[in-house]
Amino acid sequence: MNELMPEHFMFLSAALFIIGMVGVLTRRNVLVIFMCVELMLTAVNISFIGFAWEFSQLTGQIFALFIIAIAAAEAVIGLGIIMALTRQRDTVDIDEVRELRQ
Amino acid sequence: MSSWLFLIPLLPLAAAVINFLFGRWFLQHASQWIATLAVAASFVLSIPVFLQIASDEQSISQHLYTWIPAGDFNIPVTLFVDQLTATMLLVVSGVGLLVHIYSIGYMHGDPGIYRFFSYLPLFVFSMLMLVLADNFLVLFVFWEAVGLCSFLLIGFWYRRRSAASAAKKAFIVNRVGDFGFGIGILLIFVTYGTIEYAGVFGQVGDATQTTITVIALLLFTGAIGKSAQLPLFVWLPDAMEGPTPVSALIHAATMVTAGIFVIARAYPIVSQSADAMLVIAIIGAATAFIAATIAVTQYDIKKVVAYSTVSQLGFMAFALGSGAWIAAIFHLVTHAFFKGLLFLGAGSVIHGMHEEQDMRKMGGLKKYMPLTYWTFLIGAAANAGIIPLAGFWSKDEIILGTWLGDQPIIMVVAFITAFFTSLYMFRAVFMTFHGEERFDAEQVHPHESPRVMTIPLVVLAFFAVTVGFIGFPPEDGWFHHFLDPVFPGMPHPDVAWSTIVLFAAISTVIALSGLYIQYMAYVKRSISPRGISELLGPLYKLAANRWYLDEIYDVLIVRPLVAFSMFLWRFVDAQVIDGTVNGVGSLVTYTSNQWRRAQTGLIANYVFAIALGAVIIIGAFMIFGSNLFE
Amino acid sequence: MPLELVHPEWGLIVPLLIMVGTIFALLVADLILPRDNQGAVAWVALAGLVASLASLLTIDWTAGESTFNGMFRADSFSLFINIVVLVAGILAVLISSSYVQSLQERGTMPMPEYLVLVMFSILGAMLVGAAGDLLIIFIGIEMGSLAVYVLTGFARRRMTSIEGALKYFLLGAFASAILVFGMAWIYGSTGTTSIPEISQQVGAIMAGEQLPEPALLLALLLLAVGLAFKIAAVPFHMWTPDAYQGAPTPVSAYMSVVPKVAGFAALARVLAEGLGPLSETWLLLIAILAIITMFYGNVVAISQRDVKRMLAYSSIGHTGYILVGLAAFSEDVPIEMSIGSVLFYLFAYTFMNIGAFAVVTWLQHRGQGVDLDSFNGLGVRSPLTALAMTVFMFSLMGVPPLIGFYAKYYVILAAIEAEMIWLAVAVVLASAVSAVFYLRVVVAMYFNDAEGEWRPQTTPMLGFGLMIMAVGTIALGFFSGPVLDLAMNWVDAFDV
Amino acid sequence: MAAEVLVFNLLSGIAIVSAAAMIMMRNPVHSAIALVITFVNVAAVFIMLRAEFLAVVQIIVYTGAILVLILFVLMLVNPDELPDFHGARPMQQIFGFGLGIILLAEIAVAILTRTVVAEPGPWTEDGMAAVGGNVQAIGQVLYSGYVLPIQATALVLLAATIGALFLGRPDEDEEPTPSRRTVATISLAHTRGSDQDEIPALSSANIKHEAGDRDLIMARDADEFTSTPEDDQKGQQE
Repeated sequence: MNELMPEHFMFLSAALFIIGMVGVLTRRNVLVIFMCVELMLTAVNISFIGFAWEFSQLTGQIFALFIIAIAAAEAVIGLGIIMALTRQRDTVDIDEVRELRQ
Repeated sequence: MSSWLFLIPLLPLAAAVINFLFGRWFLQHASQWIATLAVAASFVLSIPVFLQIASDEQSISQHLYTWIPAGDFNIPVTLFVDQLTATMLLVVSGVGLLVHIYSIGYMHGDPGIYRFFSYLPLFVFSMLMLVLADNFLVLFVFWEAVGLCSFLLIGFWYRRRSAASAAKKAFIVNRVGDFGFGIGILLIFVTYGTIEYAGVFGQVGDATQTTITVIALLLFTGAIGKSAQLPLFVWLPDAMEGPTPVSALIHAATMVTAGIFVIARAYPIVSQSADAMLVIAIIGAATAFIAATIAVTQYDIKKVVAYSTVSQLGFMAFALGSGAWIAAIFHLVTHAFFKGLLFLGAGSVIHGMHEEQDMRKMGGLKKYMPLTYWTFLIGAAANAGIIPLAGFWSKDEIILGTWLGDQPIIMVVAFITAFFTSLYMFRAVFMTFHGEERFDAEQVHPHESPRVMTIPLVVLAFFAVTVGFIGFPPEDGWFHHFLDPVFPGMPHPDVAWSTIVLFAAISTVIALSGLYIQYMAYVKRSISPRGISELLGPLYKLAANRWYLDEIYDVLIVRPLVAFSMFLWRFVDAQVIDGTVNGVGSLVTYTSNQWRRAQTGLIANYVFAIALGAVIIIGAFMIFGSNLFE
Repeated sequence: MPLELVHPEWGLIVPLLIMVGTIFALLVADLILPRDNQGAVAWVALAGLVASLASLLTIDWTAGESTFNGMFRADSFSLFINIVVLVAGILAVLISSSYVQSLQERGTMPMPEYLVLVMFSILGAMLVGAAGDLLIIFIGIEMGSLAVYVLTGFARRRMTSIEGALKYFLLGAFASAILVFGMAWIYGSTGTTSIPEISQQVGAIMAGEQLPEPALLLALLLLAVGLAFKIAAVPFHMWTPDAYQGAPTPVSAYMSVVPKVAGFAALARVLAEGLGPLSETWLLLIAILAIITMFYGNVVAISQRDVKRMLAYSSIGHTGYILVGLAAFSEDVPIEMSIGSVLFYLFAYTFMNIGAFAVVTWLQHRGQGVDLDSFNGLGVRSPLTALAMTVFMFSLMGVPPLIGFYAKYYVILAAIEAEMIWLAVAVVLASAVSAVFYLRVVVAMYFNDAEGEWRPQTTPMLGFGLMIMAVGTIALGFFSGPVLDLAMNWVDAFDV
Repeated sequence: MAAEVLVFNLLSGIAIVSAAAMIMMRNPVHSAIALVITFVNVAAVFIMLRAEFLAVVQIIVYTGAILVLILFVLMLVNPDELPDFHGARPMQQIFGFGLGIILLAEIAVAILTRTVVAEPGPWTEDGMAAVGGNVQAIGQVLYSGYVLPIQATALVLLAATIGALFLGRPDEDEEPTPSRRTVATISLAHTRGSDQDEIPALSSANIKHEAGDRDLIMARDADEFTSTPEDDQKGQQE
């Protein structure tokens, strides 16, 4: 492969998305899980920007811009919830948060 | 004209909703004016409708909306007015209006007044929709709705245990009839593939004779419940636990006549089955006779009027069964006025006597409440069939109808019943208003009711006198020609004037003899009622105990039902149901408990479920649903 | 390329502008009103919602106009979604104001913030309903979700509330990532994010093809998974019971409706409109999800004693029923039957489900808990409330002539029309199962003796809201025709 | 050009490795640092893909704001007591990695069989240069075609701010008692309700005392009406 192909960034995106997903599946620290979700969103951004590059469009770039903005909002809410959690109970281990079940 | 037809039922509904929503906090007593004005507007709007029908002889209808639009089962809600409906519109909204006005006085100071004035227009709305319906399903819905309103109003004073149980009794007994009615409508749909009047009546002959008979009888089952015929009339006297205006409007003038209305409405079906008509005639006659005999023995003034209502409904029923269709509707109209009058008069007496209902504790009230006395006397005379009041014309015509319908036995029963009618009616009048004062004059100070209550009495009394003339001369009056298009193909036998006069004479003699006997008994005191009752012995006891109907029901129906339910509970529930539960039921419960375990409370597992679901779905669809392996 | 200034038709977004205005009014009210007396803000919110609802009348929805470069579409579909979410919002404010206020008195729940978040989530759902672009769907869903995450944890001193919020948030963020990954793949496959253009492109790709290529399929499925999470379809439902149980009860009522409406609106916009040419593929997926969802939800609800949790599972079951309407989407079925039945169901569901939760709230105000025993003897203690709950339960069960019956009826009709008899049968069977736990509540109210402490309280707004919902559940059953007509009109907007 | 591919592979290689490191690290602070490395590399990839503006945004927003925020919270949460998160659930890790590999395979299939249908837009290298570069191009498109999303996103950020302010605000009547942190609300939501007896009974005197002369609403279980920390403390003290 002599040129930069769309497959390149698609695989990068897929890899980062999967890594993020696996992180969400395996980690127990709520903050790390949160970081993994951010990683997944970044992977999505790579896809969008890559597709935009491939099509010579800007639509994908702008979509990615909005994803970053929304991710920031999500981060603020998420950290707020985590703060409230630690205020109630001194833990960030999601396995300890299981009063509601069955 | 037809464009604002919908306002007639809508206004009372709006009043009901407004009073229900805002009555408690904002309106209180103002609710009575909203309700009364709405019903008055309905009445005023009904007049031009009636006039148009009378002049054009064309039925009018207004399509409102499609209730159930999807599929083959397309049910429109359409208002439909023909001569029969127009008559009922006037009766319902007219008597309804008077009862509303009367209630303003009667319910004065009741803390639940906003409830009363939201139920009452709701009833008027339901009743109007019932008569305006153009298909059996809408009819059935509002048939149930009037039953519900009746339930709410009988139990209006729900803290009174007797009121609550009377309401329950009315509701349950009516369910029995409604069950048959519902099946009848289902059968109509199955047989004719439609439930719209026009569609059904146009193809009545397509069904077999047996089917027609069964449909007619099932429809009559509903009427038995709602119009208090034998053997289901036991609920109506108990229903007197409700406020008196309710008894006047619902349990005398309008709702109880719904059964009669439905049979008349289903004329094209019912008239095709001689068997069904015979059954209707027999049940009607039996009801009329039995209720009249019971009425003679009652002491509660409202109960007397209530049994009288049952008896008069019986008159209407056997008139229908004998083929005197127009006479039945005629009697329905006149009865609405004089029976409404009697109930309101009784209510006025009760009001003036401080909630006393026992006639043995009354007497001599004539001088305390003259207006009530005179109007009540007119109502009683009309009910007893004294010439020339309204009841005379309609009742005479019914009896004549049984003769013309070739039902001589029923005619004889009718004459006897008419005698009893006169007996109980004048007994009530004399016991209440004449003779010595049997109440404790120091405790009770009888007084005339306020004007807002007496004015409706006067208006009703006026109609009780005059309304009979719309059916004069008999068999050939204005009313007969008006209603004729509703009953196409009905025979019009020529009646000689001599026959008419003969029947009128017999009726008058019977009515006057009842009057004379009671006059001698309670005013002149030359006959001892006690002596007569002792003379009759067991017969009197039979009537006084209401023919032991409640007891018979207890033995025949209630106890077996209880036993049966015990059986169900002991055997079926414990053995069969539990057995099934141990089978299917516990399987579901077991599954439920197993599946529930999936909800571990661990976020990790939840994420895992999402990821696994996504992976499986994507994998399966990629293998089976994509062009990958094509 | 010169900069082109856009002159959008502001008239079309007046209902949304009113909502934004209400939000700012609430924030200002928060500043000027004293901390301990903020009951008036509920009226501000109600006024804003009613004004927004009224302003719907100013727009000609049948014209199907769009503005903001086709991103915002004022068609009948968005009208219907607007009506549903605004009505749900009004009901939510009615049932929650006294609840939030009584907690505010203890300094834990600020009323203005609560209402602002409710407004935001309604605004998000309205955006989704009117979306003409995947970007708007994404932003709208996120706006709604973020607000509801916070509302779930609004009782932040109670661990279960925070736990519910945390679970909802973490899973929701995860699902959002999947959803937006799906959007990226749609963009990658079609080169556009505008929904009508997606429809054209997919139509062009699928022309003459039997089955889609894996990339398009991946896009479709990722998107479906992301949205299935939002509407709580099994197996993406697992946040639902925990979040509903943990959230303050009025919030449970609210979040059982508005985010779900937004999710279904997005599903209809994306799947039926954008990916309509792929319907052969996704119909099967939706049908399978529908069956699993309705049975799982209704069966598991049987073994619940906590009424909020039971209602959560019941709402999962209802998601299944609604999906049946979506699964009936095909060329042979008139679109007003399939998607129309979905819309009608959402409307019906709004009344009966918020109503059921409202009764739980009503009980909590009177010192009762949220388990089944709290309903014991309610028929004696408060006959009207018991009657209302009975109406809601029977309606959720699908008993005629209540609105819930018609909702199921139209869904079943759509399934039969689509020749998916098995789906129709499944709906009937699942309803039969559901009768067990709905009736259990009714039995508890009328046949069990009252127990426990009973504190009389006056909650006029809640009572008023309850009455509206009970009357609506009954009356709309009788007037289901006009509502269905409205729901069916949406098809004018869709160029499928 | 091979050099371009080489640079891309290098950048993405570092990004993937550090991302993998992020989910493997024991210490969450190390994870966060690994994530920073990934994000910086991804930003570099963005530049290669003609998205200079987004590269800068990526650095500023993600690396600058969000991650610093996360680290900040991480520090707040008692960093000494961070529990050992690894090795507790081997099954989950196995299944997690398994699922990841399968999904990767599925996406790989999609990537490799993908056919392009989209029509090329005007924003090639030359097209962007014509308007002055990537930032200008984005500005033009954003402010002509994306007015509604901008406004809506502003509202989302406002909603998030309000929500976070509410969640993060200390309680008004809160006293910083050290013991409060360890108070755990009893789970009141078990399906069978079997743990009802464990709930500290709230006598009416207790309530009066707490609520002053105001009528207090109480719920028996699972709601904020009962289970504030104060209530629980009282229950335990008695």
